[in-house]
Amino acid sequence: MATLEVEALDVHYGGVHALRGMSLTVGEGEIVALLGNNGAGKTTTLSAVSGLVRPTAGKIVFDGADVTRARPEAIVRAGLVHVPEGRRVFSTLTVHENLQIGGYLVRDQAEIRKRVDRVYSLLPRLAERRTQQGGTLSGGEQQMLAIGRALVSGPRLLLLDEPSMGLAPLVVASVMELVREVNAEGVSVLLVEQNAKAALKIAHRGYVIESGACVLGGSARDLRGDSRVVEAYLGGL
Amino acid sequence: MSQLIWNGLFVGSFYALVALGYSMVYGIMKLLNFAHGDIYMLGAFTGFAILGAVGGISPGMALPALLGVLVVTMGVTGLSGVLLERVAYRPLRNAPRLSLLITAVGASFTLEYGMRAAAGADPQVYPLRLGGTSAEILGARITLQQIALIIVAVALMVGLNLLVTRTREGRAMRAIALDPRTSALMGINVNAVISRTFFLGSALAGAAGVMAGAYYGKIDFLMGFLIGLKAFTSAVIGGIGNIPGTMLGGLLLGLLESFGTFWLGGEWRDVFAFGVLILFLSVRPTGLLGERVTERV
Amino acid sequence: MTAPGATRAPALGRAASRLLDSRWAGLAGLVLALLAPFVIATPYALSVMTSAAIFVMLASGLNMVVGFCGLLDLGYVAFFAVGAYTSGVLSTRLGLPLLATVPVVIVVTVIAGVVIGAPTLRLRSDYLAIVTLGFGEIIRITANNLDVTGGPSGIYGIPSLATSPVVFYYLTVVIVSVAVIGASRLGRSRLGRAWRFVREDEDAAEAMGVHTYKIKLAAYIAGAVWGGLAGVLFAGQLSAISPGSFTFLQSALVLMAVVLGGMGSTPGVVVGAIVISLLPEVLRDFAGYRFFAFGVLLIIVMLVRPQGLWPHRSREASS
Amino acid sequence: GCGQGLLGGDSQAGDGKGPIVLGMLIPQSGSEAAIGPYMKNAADLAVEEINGKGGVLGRKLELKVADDACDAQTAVAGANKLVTEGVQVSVGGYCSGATLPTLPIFGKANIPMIIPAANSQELVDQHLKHVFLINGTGSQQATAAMAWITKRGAKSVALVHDNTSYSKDIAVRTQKLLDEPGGPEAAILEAVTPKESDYSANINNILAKKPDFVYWTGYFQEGGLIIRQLRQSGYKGAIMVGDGSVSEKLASIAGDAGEGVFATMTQTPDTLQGAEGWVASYTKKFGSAPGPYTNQAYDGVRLAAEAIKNAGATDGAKVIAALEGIDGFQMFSGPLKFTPDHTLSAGGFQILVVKSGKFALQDALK
Amino acid sequence: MSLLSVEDLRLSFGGLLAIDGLSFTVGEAEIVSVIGPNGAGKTSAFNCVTGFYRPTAGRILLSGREITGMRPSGIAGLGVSRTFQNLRLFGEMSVLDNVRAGAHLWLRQNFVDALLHTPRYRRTERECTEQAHHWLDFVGLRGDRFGEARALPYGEQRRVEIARALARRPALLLLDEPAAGLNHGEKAEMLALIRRIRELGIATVLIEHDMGLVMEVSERVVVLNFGREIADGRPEDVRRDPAVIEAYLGRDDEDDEDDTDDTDDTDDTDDTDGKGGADGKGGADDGDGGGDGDA
Ligand SMILES: Nc1ncnc2c1ncn2[C@@H]1O[C@H](COP(=O)(O)OP(=O)(O)OP(=O)(O)O)[C@@H](O)[C@H]1O
Ligand SMILES: Nc1ncnc2c1ncn2[C@@H]1O[C@H](COP(=O)(O)OP(=O)(O)OP(=O)(O)O)[C@@H](O)[C@H]1O
Ligand SMILES: CC(C)C[C@H](N)C(=O)O
Ligand SMILES: [Mg+2]
Ligand SMILES: [Mg+2]
Repeated sequence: MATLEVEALDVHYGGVHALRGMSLTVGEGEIVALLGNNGAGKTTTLSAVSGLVRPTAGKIVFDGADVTRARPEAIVRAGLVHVPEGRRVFSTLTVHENLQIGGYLVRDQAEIRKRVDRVYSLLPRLAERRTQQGGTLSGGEQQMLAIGRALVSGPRLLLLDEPSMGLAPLVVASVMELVREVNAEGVSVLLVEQNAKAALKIAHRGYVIESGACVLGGSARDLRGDSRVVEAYLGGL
Repeated sequence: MSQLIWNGLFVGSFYALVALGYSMVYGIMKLLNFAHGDIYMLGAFTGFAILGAVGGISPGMALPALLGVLVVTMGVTGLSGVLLERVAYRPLRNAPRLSLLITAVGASFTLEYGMRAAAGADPQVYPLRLGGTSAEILGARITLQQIALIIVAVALMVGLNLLVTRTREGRAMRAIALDPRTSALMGINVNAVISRTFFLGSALAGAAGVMAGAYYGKIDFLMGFLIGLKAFTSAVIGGIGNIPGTMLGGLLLGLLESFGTFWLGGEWRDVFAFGVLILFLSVRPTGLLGERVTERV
Repeated sequence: MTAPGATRAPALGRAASRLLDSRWAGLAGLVLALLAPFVIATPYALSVMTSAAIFVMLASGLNMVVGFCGLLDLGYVAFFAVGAYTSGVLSTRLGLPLLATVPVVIVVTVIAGVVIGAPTLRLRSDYLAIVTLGFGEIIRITANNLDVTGGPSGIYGIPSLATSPVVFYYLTVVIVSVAVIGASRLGRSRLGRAWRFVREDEDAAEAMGVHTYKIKLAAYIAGAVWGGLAGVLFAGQLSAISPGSFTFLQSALVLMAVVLGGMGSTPGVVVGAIVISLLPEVLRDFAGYRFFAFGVLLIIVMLVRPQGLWPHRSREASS
Repeated sequence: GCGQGLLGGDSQAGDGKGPIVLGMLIPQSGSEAAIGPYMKNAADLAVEEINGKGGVLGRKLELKVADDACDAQTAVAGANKLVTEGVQVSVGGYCSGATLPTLPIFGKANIPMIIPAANSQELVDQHLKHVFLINGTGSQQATAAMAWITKRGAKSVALVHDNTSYSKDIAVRTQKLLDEPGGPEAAILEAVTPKESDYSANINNILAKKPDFVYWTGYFQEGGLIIRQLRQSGYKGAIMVGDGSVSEKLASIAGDAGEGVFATMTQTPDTLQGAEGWVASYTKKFGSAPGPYTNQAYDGVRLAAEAIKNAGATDGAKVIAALEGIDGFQMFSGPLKFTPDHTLSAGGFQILVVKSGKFALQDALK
Repeated sequence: MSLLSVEDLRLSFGGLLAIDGLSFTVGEAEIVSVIGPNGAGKTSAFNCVTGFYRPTAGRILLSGREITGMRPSGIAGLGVSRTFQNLRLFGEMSVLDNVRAGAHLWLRQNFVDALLHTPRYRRTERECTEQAHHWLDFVGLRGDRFGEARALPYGEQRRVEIARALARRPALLLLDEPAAGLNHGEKAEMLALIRRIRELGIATVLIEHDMGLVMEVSERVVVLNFGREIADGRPEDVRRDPAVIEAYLGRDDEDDEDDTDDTDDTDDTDDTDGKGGADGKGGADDGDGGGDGDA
């Protein structure tokens, strides 16, 4: 059964019609990549799924429950966690507090501590910066913090919006590895990436969206071989 | 000298108590809640009404009775604060932040003149007085009531500070202050947290209102205006959104007023207080304990 | 290069927005203001309309500071007071006609702008708010305590600019119109753009070579001069001024006019000022309930139009 | 409406046979809002009584009230509104600061002003033909205060005011009298900020000078608090308040501390023999006892009616002349005759004292 | 004499040494890349050069003139322009106004001109607008120029920021991760753009994590690690430097293959499926926003 089903979603920003009949599914335990040009509607799709923007039409089903009109916090409670575009760390909270906020819905203090420690071991740079204010971190460090924060909340489905943006090549590799590990533990992932190559390497399936709708979908292997994808997103061979 | 300090601290602890609510609300929503002082007024009148309804209270029972009234009043003003936020502020959450200034001033007028319609323009006299036998301590005349009031105030403040800095609720408040959208992505129910913040802040203001009514004895429908202004000032001196800072800010303002009156006379008091405040802020632009925000570029 | 959005806008909408273009709306407003006395010219109406016009001038001055430059000023009335008192003192003590005091008022308000602005403009908005509030109070209390300013009872017997209220009204309308147009022109110029850059993002503005400190000071000075000149008109209208007219509430009302109309929008601010100054008069018959009604209306208006009555449009005309 | 524009005819309302309109500018909102209802009620009472006896010159009286919020700008609008509504005599004015800018407005419209309460010297100093004050002036009150201070044998007097023009005026004038050689000394002139609750800092200043007499010249709200806090701080000497503080509320705010507090005040219904009836009828009609300036407002309306009757017309100049000619008209403050300055020839100030929560006559200062 | 020279720069935050004795130079019309792991101090170095951070020690010279400790606008006045790692556009202003900001320093116009609308005012305003259009054309902006900048998609906003920096007519341009968040085709356009900027005779310093772009466009590469310079040289040399591989690039040869793509097509029109960008009403963003005002 699919963890996430998005059906014929429409989103408007005032007069801008950003999504036009967007549909996709994320299966249980899958990593699904979402590719597309700037302005294609990737961020909007994630925002609609996590309840940040209200769709004007369409349906979003998470774990069999309709969450189309649910509030963001209810969606998080259901286990769907969104790492937003542009990192959005809490600037005057320390790194540690940022991570604790990630565990806001977890009542068990010991459990939060355990998860935070795990993030520190996965992303050791954050451990070094434990008491620094989030806003003073370097761009890449902030990106790590944003991902780490989401992991603390213990998601069942993780939405990642361009997690590799601003990361050094070495770190991109390790973040992708991290995503794979998390996925191996049973977390489904919907991954928006401009670094299509890196994304398709770890994804099971992928979609290409243009002008607010999917124009292509298939297994990662198929997409890697598709000439259109290659030309626009992977670089001509 | 010690009298000056004591007077300043006592007045200052009232400012601080009202300022705490101001600061919390400001901290979380960046809202200059002009109606906050009027919630204080509402508290004073609520206490007045309850005492009036209960009728004669023997002097021996004054303090326990007052504590009871305090609790009920805090509930009433807390809920009023929540209602205020619901009606006048929440719908404007996404509007430019100064838009809230209009509804806040509107709410302030509504509360003030609503109370005028309900209770009249004449000042009212509290049915229950904390009269004063004073003792001389370290050269200052201090009444037992003053000490009791200060203890209540400090206890409320300390509790609040623990709440904000140590608990997840407090973290959520600070997160919302920084970025409500992302806070929602953390599973924080932004509306509920804001409501609770309003409840707490308004309850504190209500408590201060009852305490002022019982101690000073006179209440009127405009009594919240000036103290609202001073609360705002205290909150800023302390470093907005910072609870211990706000406490210190209130006390400092009280002391400034006390010493300003002494050195320059009553008519120049506020010039002195504001003058020092301006000088101080030009040296420390984020207040006493305000966080130095290093914006990254 | 063409802008697809502009070409696709329906013709009707475009015509409407042309019509609402500040120039035409402004002209219409001016004509309305000039014709009003032909409809009603009772002393009451004239005095209320004159006050409203002066209030418009105040609001357009504050709009430069708050709306354009994003500096929250809660003590704007300080400049109003400085202007009114300067002209009041000079005209009563030295027997100068009111008009002759204007150059001095300009000089004094510029100085006041610098004095108040210089030490405070480094502060972030909330702190700036309290400092300006403090300055407003300091000015009022000082006027209340000094002898030259007539202490708490203030100055009376200030000569008017005109013998008849009608003439004074027309004079005010003309001066205020010039001031509003001036503020709006400043707002669209290099300086005005710099104000908006500062409002939007100080760091980015600095990176573009905008000396943010000087630019903010310029906004302050401009606001001070507008406020001061409004003060001269105020002194002329009332003939008596006292510290009671320059309280914090007055500052708050001017700020409300700016926000209610729509920050940074010239027509908005004019409308906002007119609403804020006329509404209490309209509600006069409610007597004791007057401010109750005022408060309720303020809330309702804002809930209906959260961006202000006539908000600023950031879309440029593509010409 | 039509005909009110620049091109319209010069319609002077009220010239005909309709009611004679009196205008009253009083604070109904703002910091002094508490006063408005007292003065309005009193005026209504007077109008009703006069109309009950057939009105004036065969015409009924009508009262128009406008709010001045104790604020100059609101007052100017209000005054203009009254002028526009065809008011023939103004019987309002409580706050001097708000009344001051309205003088030229009524003046230009040729409307006589009988000012029942506002009494700052600036109102007098302009020597305006149309302005009449029926409250005692600041200097008269200061003289009365001085007389009582001397009579009490006080040595060192603290003068406390709220930095408004009225209050400061009395305090400063009293200080001048005290500064004359011999007799009691002015220990301190202390200003407080109105509308606050805690005056301990000011009281600290006062007590440091060890006065044996404190004179508060502001209003009753602060007065009550100051008295209470003075006593709480251990002050044992005499306390006196000015006319702005004469209200039973003062005593109830001050509580026990209020007993024995003196006041300088023009005669009030409570201290006048035979006025009980008036107090009773006021209380019956409005459900509460008269308060500050209730009787002055009442007398203001009666005086206006008297002047119009004497003038035989409502024309401004004639009414002014009639007012100047008034001699011996009975008011609460005594028989009336204006000085050339258009003030009361004698302030009529007496010394009252608080006895079981009420103001009673202590000394008529005759 | 080099255009920019940084001498023994140090910067610390409390105990943390963000920059630890950094020296490098940039010559006229040169393209220099600064690379290094996250948190190496690249952005901090930019902030020092542009006056946003005050260095703890060291000197910064622009054409031989010391600029250490000057305020940012002063340094901008000497011909230095920059973009920001986290976009810093004037979000609620039109795209054109954003670019006009770059013209602030050379626009000769005073408040009298503005009040009276003198001929000089009209002339300078027209010139300013023309320039703004010119630079938007130059960076190849496709989206709506008359609407709010924040309604543009991310990649377009990047272009606007560059156009704004260019409108300043700088001698030295600092770009902080201009290709972040761009997909492959868009990166190719960015590459072409940087080359065209160099043709204008503007020296460019580039912070970038995309090695393909860096290797392709740079004349020289400076590598930082922990605030210290660990390499400085020609791209081909730097990429083979073991220290650089160790600290930054890693040994993943698969990535290499990806990064060596030869995107020599300098024309910027190969990506025609790119959107026309946000059109329609500019300011109609009432869905979110909220958190304005920092502090
Ligand atoms: N707040 C907004 N107001 C108006 N239009 C918006 C807003 N946010 C997004 N849009 C528009 O909606 C469309 C889709 O934007 P979205 O951010 O979802 O794209 P994206 O695929 O995430 O692009 P990128 O790769 O640049 O992040 C774009 O045309 C964009 O301009
Ligand atoms: N204001 C500050 N306060 C404290 N530490 C800071 C501050 N600014 C930067 N730092 C620290 O200095 C180090 C260098 O940061 P900088 O932003 O220069 O890194 P960077 O090289 O640009 O990294 P990235 O590639 O991730 O953007 C980081 O570890 C960062 O946490
Ligand atoms: C006691 C009051 C009648 C004095 C009055 N408020 C005045 O300002 O003159
Ligand atoms: Mg996106
Ligand atoms: Mg960086």
